[in-house]
Amino acid sequence: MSWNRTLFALAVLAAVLFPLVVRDPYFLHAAITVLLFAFLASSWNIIGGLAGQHSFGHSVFLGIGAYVSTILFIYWNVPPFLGMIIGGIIAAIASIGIGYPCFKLRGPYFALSTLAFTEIFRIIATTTEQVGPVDLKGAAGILISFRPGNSFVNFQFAEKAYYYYIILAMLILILFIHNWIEKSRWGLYLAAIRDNEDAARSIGINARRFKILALMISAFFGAMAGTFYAQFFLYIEPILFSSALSIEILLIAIVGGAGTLMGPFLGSLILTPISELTRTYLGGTYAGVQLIIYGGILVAVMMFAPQGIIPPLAKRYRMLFERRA
Amino acid sequence: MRGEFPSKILFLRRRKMKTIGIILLTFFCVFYYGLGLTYAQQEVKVGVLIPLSGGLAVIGENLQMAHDFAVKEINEAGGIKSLNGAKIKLIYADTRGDSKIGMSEAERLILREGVVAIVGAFQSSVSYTSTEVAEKYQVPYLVPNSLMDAITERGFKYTFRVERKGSLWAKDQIDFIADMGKATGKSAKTIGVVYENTDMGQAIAKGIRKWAPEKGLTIGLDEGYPPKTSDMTPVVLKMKRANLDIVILNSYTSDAILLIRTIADQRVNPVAFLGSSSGYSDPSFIKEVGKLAEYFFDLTEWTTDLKHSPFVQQKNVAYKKWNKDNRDFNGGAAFCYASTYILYEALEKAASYDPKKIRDAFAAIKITKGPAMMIPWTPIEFDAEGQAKGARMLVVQYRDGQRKSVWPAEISSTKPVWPVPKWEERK
Amino acid sequence: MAFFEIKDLQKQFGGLVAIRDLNMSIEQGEIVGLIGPNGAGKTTLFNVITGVYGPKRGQILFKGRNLAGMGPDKICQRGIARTFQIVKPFHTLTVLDNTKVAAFCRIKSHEKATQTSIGILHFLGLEDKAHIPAEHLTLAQKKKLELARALATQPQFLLLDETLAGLNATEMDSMIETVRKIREQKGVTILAVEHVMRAVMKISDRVVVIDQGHKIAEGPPEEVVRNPEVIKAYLGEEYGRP
Amino acid sequence: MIGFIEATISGILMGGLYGFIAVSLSLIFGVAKIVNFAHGALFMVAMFLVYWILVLLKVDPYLSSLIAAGFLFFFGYFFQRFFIEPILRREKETAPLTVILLTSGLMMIIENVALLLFGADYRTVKTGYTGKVWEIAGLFIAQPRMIGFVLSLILILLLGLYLRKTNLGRAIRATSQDREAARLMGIDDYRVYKITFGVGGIMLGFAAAFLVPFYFVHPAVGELFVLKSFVIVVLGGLGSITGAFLAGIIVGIIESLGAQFINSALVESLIFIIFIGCLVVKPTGLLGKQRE
Repeated sequence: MSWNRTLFALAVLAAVLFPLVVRDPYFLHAAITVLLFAFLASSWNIIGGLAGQHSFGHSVFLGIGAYVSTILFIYWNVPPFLGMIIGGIIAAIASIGIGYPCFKLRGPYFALSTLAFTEIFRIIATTTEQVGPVDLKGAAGILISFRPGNSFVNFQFAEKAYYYYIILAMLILILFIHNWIEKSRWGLYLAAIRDNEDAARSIGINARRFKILALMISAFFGAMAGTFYAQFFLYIEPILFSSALSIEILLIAIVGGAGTLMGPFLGSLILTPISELTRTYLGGTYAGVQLIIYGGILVAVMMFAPQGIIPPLAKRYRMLFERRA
Repeated sequence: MRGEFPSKILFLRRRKMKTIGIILLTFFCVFYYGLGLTYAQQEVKVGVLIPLSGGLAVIGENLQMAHDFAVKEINEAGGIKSLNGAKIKLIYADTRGDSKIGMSEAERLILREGVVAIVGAFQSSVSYTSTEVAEKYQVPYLVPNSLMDAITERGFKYTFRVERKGSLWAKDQIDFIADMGKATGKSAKTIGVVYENTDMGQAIAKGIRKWAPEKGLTIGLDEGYPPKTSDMTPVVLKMKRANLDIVILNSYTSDAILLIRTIADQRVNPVAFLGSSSGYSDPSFIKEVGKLAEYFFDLTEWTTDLKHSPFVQQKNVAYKKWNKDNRDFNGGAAFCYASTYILYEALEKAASYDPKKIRDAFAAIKITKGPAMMIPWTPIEFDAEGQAKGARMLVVQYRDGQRKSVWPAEISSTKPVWPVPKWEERK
Repeated sequence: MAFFEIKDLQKQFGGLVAIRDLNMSIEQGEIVGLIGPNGAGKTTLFNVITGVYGPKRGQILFKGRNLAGMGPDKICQRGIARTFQIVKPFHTLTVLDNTKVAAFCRIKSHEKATQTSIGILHFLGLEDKAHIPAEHLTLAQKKKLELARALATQPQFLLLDETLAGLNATEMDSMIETVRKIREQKGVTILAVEHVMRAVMKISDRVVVIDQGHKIAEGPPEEVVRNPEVIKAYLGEEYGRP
Repeated sequence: MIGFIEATISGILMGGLYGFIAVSLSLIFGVAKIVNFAHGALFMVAMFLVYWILVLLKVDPYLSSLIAAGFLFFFGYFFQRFFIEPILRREKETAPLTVILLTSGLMMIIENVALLLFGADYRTVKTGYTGKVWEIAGLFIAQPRMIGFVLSLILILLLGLYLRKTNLGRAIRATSQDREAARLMGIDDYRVYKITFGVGGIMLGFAAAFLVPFYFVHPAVGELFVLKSFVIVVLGGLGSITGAFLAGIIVGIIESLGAQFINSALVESLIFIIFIGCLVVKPTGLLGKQRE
């Protein structure tokens, strides 16, 4: 146990030191993207991994978070950190509305229904240009004008290091929450539901309630990521709701190892740079090559390590990675 | 801080500095000649953001060719004189048509590649965001063809746009319709706007809603259809039922092809169809729909048969000879070509690798001659917002598969056919 | 008032009637065997009793309370537990956790739940398997785990769905032994669907025979097997396997 | 009124083709419980095949549809054999997600390989009947659409017959209803899956050929139909051929009328809303049978 703790501590330490060692903003930018997607995948992991409900609709929460905090910030100068919480709460409420019908369904039906939800949100975001005083700008998307300097009130920083540490903190937070849930009583409930819902209900577990609870938490953090995204890229658009993004998120978690604590992080560490680098070095000349590579990895993992790349590692570092201690 | 140092240390420092200075000076003297040489080979790195993969790859590649052609010409003509003939080197970055990627790529160009200026990024949404990055790092950003008004309405110091603002495109379309009415006596009452529901389409539609009433035109149909629509018949039938005098269309290539074919199938016969560039100016559009495009009007920034400048024909011929699948310039490409020359003029003027100086050169530029004159207005200069003054759009009509300029009359080659013949009457 | 009672129960799937005007009642502490040919509706009946499906009409009275329309979790909390014919362990969880998560049905604290679980595993002779993932168990062990999980919810009424099917002779005998012990030591009332006649005769005080969702006979095992109705229903099906 | 009729007719015509495109998806989904995200990519492959045969060999699409169908049979067969079957064999109860991600990975690969090979140009063909229309009482019906619709209808009836009358067809239906039982009856379920995928491929091949004459060909063309196909499959009921066809027509009509009387941008979402509603209210779809 302690061995794994130290390992974890070392990893965190390395992450904390990274910006001090690597001064190049481009790498820092890449690192932030990696952490952001690790965080997103980790938030998906709570519903998708712990509860085993493979949602294809996570981008909906990302989108809600981004739009809510941004609109609050632009029109009423609400500090994005506050907007982040509000967005999270709204996303959590929305997730009840999504979860209620979708959780009636299982397997492919569940996947497809959540997919349909992302499409609906995307279309609505694209078509609505004006809501009361708020101009959603339709497909054009909303740009948050850049305010110079480093300000936590505006959640805008000239130095990327700030963003880096914020998202790092968020990631560590969600990892602790994941771990706590997993060890808690209802973590065990979720695992039971994941393994066999009928059996779970037959021993008195109210599956629907716990699934929705998990989805709400998942949605809350997904929305937080949305706010971070908005403040980092200073631009949001309906694409945020796209099913493609949902799939990308779930891909990272699955490739890393759904349900495992560090899976999403590892997945992001592998996949995010690949898509970044291949785009940078192949993108121009060989259109689409990066997607071929991406698809290749996906196929390989599904065929040879469908549980993701963590479980094989898990044999060695049990306590840190294992699904259940 | 300095003041706190004991004078002794300060003194030492001073001396140290002096010695270093002397050493440097000698080095400089010794290698001056050598330096001079290396200087001559030096390059001016300029970043180009365009979509090279994804749905817009076709358009992207087309623009890329235009840039390459201009740079080839400039470098063969001895590069930038004011920088001892430094050559322009374009570094392409693929935006995949994604505004997020556009931003990170812009950042990469500036920080990794160390470009002194950026040109791009075709799609408004991408230009909109990547200009933000350039502004942040204070690198001049020249936008040849993106129409979203906001791009030059954010008080940016480093963004310059050659293209006409999107909302004014619609104004030009409306003016054209009104003028044709006067000229032919066949004036239109109700117009319809059918557009792909993306930033560009929505911008055009917004403009039409704004300007149509001023010319006494009523909007009979205002229909945005979703991207990736698999069947255009529903939209076309709606168009047909609204029996409009003028149909204004805005689509990317795939939709444009489907739309025209369906319109022909359904025998929709208004006085005229008027496109809004993009899909309707894409070479593969005319290649694929062929005869169906005949008599189709299209708003465009440019065409090969403009009369205002000799460069138009002569450069297009040269370009056609040069590029592999001997293509003509289309509007987008021509603007990219001209923009490369505007960039060149700015670099000459700035006589420096410093982005800030180059930015000032852009702001002060006033071009009245040279290949930049491909652009159908003079002089080329930018207002305080960085928007090109005097920018305006033209209208072409497809005639025997050629895009013939028909409006404004003074610089156009051809008399328009208005109203266009009914589908039934075409052979 | 009967401990458990079913009153003219009806269940349909689309067109076909799975259970037709079924009536039966069970006294506290009984072990009742429920038999019938394939597709007689035994498992369906279980699923209706445990709330997997709502009945079309009729009542399911448990200690005078009507369970019809309740969800499986509610019914379990009321004190009815079940096993599944096709075993459904939580395969990624250890045997202990499988039992523990069931124990949470009544006990909220981790420690107590663990103790109870270990007790139950011991009772069923699974204690040495406690820390291995359920997916690594043999079928016999999985069947026992089904029992363990059901018992962990501390039921008063236990429904066993073909707990003996697929076991070899020795495994079967030990399982029969276990079922008896459950009644003796824990005072749990049991309704057991069984296919294996021999087993049914051994464990049950009373046997209910259903065919095409309808009760055709009821009574002590040895009488029932001589009942012509039953024989007719079973015609073609050979007696006591294995 | 005339507009209403017009819209309905065009909706039916295009909807029929949507349905026909979805049929193979429905078969595979219904029989093997496989969610095939590469559906659109396979469709694209078939379209390019037809396109090149026409361009290079000057063979009419309706003729080359036979070739496309044959090719897609083997494509589907080996697609199942080499990519999906290993997963089905490995996992006791098939995890839908694994297959979904696998197929979407394959989709990425196929589409972008096509992009490398053929470039991003939009290609169209010119046949004797492209742009030809029949005029009936002031209504214009594009000939290739009508032909496509009729042929699809015929093929669907044939497929129905095949599934009812032939042994293999019966085996397919048996497997789709109860895999275990079918296995007990001595049916090699994996072979059935491969065949099913192949048969699906045949239908897809035909569908592609029927679309080419009035559509465009592009590496990403499949994406226009994938989601819609899933909606149709679920609305129609898993594995229900006629169901898929009807659902296709319904979707077509919704699209067409929706565009007429609401707004085409919102209709898209309307379809998805109906989709979710249907899933929740009657997961078995229009003609799907409820099972225990």
